[in-house]
Amino acid sequence: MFTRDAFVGWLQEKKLMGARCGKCGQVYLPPRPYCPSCRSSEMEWHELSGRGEVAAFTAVHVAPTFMEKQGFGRGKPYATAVVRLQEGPGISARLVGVDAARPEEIKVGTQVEVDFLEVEAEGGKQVDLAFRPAT
Amino acid sequence: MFTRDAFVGWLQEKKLMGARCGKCGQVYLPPRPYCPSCRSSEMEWHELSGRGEVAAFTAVHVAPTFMEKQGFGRGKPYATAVVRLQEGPGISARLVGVDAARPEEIKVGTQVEVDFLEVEAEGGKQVDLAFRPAT
Amino acid sequence: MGKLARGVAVVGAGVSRFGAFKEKTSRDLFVESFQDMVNSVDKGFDPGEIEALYLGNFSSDLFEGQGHTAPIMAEWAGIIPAAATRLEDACASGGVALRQGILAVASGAYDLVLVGGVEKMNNLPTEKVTDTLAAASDTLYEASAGFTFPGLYAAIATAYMARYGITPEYFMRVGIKNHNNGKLNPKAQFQTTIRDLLEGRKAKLAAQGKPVPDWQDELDFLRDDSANPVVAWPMRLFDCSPITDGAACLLLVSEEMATRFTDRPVYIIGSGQASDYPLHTRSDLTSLGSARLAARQAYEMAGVTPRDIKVAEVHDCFTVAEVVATEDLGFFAPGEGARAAAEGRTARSGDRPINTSGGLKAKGHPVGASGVAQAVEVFLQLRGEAGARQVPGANLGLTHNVGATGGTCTVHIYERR
Amino acid sequence: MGKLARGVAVVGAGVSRFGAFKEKTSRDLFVESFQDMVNSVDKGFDPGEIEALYLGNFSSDLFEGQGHTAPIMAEWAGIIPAAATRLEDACASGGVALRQGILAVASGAYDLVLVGGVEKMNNLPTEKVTDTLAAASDTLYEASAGFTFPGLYAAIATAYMARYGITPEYFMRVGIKNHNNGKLNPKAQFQTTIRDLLEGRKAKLAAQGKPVPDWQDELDFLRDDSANPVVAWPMRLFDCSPITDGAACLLLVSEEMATRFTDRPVYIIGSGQASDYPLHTRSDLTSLGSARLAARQAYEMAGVTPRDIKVAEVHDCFTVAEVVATEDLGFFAPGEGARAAAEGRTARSGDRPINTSGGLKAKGHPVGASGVAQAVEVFLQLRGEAGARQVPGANLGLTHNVGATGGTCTVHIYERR
Ligand SMILES: [Zn+2]
Ligand SMILES: [Zn+2]
Repeated sequence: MFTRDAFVGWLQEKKLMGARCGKCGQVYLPPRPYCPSCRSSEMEWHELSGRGEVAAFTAVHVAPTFMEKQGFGRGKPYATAVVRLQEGPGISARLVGVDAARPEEIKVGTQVEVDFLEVEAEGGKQVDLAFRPAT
Repeated sequence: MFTRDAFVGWLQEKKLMGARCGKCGQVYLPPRPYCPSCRSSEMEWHELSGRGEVAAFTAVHVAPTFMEKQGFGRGKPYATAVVRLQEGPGISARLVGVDAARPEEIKVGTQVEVDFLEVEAEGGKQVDLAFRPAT
Repeated sequence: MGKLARGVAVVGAGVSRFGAFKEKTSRDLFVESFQDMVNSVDKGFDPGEIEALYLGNFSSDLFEGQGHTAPIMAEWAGIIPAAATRLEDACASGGVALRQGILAVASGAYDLVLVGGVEKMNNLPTEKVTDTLAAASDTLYEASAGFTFPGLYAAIATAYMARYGITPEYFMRVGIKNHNNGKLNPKAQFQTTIRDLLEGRKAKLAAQGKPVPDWQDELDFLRDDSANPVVAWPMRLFDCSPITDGAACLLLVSEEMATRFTDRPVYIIGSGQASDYPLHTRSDLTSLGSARLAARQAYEMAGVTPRDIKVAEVHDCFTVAEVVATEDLGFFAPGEGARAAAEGRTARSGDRPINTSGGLKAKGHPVGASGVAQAVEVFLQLRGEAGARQVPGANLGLTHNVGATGGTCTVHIYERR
Repeated sequence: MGKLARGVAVVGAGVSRFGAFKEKTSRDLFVESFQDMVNSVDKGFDPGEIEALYLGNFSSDLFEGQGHTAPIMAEWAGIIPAAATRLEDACASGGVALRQGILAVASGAYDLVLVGGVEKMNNLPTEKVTDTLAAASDTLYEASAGFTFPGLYAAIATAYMARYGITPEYFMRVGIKNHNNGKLNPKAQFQTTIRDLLEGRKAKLAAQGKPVPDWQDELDFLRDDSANPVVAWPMRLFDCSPITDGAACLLLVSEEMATRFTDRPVYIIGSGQASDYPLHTRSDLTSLGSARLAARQAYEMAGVTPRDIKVAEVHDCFTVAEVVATEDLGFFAPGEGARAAAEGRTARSGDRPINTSGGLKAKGHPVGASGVAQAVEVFLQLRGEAGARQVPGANLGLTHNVGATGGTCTVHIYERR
């Protein structure tokens, strides 16, 4: 099943997995059960390189409740980004290894690589998807 | 302002207040700011007799969260009813002074009178609207 | 209600499996019904040609914390940039989505419209579902009085019982009948009869060495508080539709292009919609005014009468609702609906088959999808594709979809020519 | 997109006061706008003749715990049993309600339709509003990454700044302009200019004997973190529309009966709607694909070009959104919108007046009502009734209403003949 739960399950194993259409080869991230290109549902899991670039980003100062619980908010911003992967598809994810308090210094186009962020969430420890400037 | 807040405010003073159209005389319960009969908004407050009859009722065993907090639910049902007032309009309200565990004995058509129920709610004590069999 | 500028036909219909699916989200359910619909189109078509999605959904907001659901469903079905619009009228969300799809095609704006419905209800615990469904009532003046959603229909039942002198057993028979139908529907949430459940319970207790109740028939079972607990008297567990995850899809096209898709289109010849007050502001609690008016609009548009209808899917969110529906639709006189059900007239083999799909009671009731799923059943029946539950010679069908206690009602009439 | 079967006109329009009103519920706000609409109908009419209500509302579910809002609004306005349907596409809910009202009249089903929009947002504390608005994004894949709603538009701003080499000050100028307009709108939430706010803040600090900042102009004030804190960089407080309670109503009739209501009807000559993916699945983040497509549909239906439009209300939920909108609508070339705003071309006195009402920024943004309220402003402008903010000779107007980050967009074009 190419569901959100399955995608999050892979993340816990520190794998960035998309879905690849077995019929036409199109790669989807987030994964999805049905290929809009060729109308097939013969999907298979496909691990992504995790390398890409920042297409857009922000530094959030007024945070949602779940990020406030992680200690972020007014006075302690965090960065999050739209990342375009080398394989084509894009994804929204946290952007780490940058100074969210100095957003002027973060650049669109920055090359990034995947990072798996261990955070304390309501249900205990979990791994969230993130990217950091490529080394 | 003929709002829910104002209606609840009157209830706290143990008054059942509807809105009466100053132009055509129609009485509305719940109160409303605008008369659909004559398209006027010249409303005034109008106290109702509180006497009426049970048009329909139920005994609730699977209770909403706020009633569970008052101790009701499986094993301790409560009755609630649609009451038609002598003045014409109807209202939904708790039905007390009846045995909710023996709903077969509660009759549609029972004459009732208003009762103001003091309950413990989240924000502290409050008065809820209820009716009981008329004496 | 004026005459529509052009006719509309259904050329495809699909439904997901109904049930409780922990791992599936709305979008997964929707795709499942979408694929089923695509596969149903006899001559095939390119889904990329779909111009608009009208999506019925009651409250993905409260059930899944997700608003703006329509473009997400459009994305998952692969029909971006088609206009995607969510419609909400509580449990009639599917019916109003269908109606808007019809009007959109009739207006000339679109030739090819997807009507969908989806609800994912099993993320929340039952208590929260009770609270969420109560949001379909007037929360300021009904829910605040302790009325739950089953409680409101229970109140209708007490008014009906008092007026027509009947007992709760009449309602129970509706549940028995709908479970009998649900057993024959491979997409239904409950594919078991009440008799099956009774026998199964007996066998289980015997195997555990416990005392076995002396249930002689289904009514014995349903009258037993332990087997069939009261939810809101006189509505018990088996009077209530379940909490269901599910989705449904219909493909609507303008009448003149219908045969491009199939040689067996189902034409929508009548449509009606009306609204009503909360219960406490109505003069009659034994009938839904919105249903009577929507039915009149639909019959007038279709130029048919209640006796012409061969199969009907009506809104049995609670058993009493089906009884009232069969009267509001003119199938039976006021007060006769309960007796007609008890006499088996609404069974598959009766003169007036109602809810051959199992209805909301046995098929399941994913609220925003139900109005669309009803149309899927009628589509199958009119095309002779309803399998073991097929009603022979069904050429004219009807769907009746109610929001809350009739705050909204839509009625649609379908014809196979 | 086909041709509509018949034409549609707006013959009445009304709006409630926008702001934060603790004691008012959705129904109170709706009635206020309904009465304003009724009073606007030059020749009068019987509201009981209204056949249907199409209601835009984003999430009364989450904001007030109330679903099935449409029949409640119909009840409070006194138009039961008219069919009452809620439409939801996040912040484009009002725009899609308008579009469905148009299609319903065009279909022939109705002659007289009420289009409404309402949102009551100030029941919840600000944190909860942030969470609730995030429900309009893809909660599984956008909100979960820490994107708030301002954050998503901030991301669009960074892409735009990088591509076209501009600074956040360009966006600030949009806010200054919209506050200048809002000052002239007696229904607006903020009837103050940024200059007023700046002077007021200075005077207050001086009166308190505190150090007075050396703000030379509005940009100095807006660049100051203490006066204008960052919400999601580069979007600051004065780049964001506020949390607003409000409602709006339009009365639509078939073109042929328009003069029964007024000698000055406003005709709807173009309508478009499209959907799009979440940001991360788009190839271009500096333009909204749904807006470009909806605009093309509307221009084609209307047979006009961008340069013909005299006044436009565009969706400035954030200042960057207005810049992008003016490009997507073809008013300015890609990358030129920011400069055009800075040069004053979109001011009331400019060659391309945008958001004369104050826009969502200053008039306020009760999300489900905004798309309808935009049409109310254009109605007033085209009839020469916009008072101090009137644009002389406005005979052709446009509204552009976006859901979330363009998951949905509707565009409408209006003409005074
Ligand atoms: Zn493929
Ligand atoms: Zn009056």
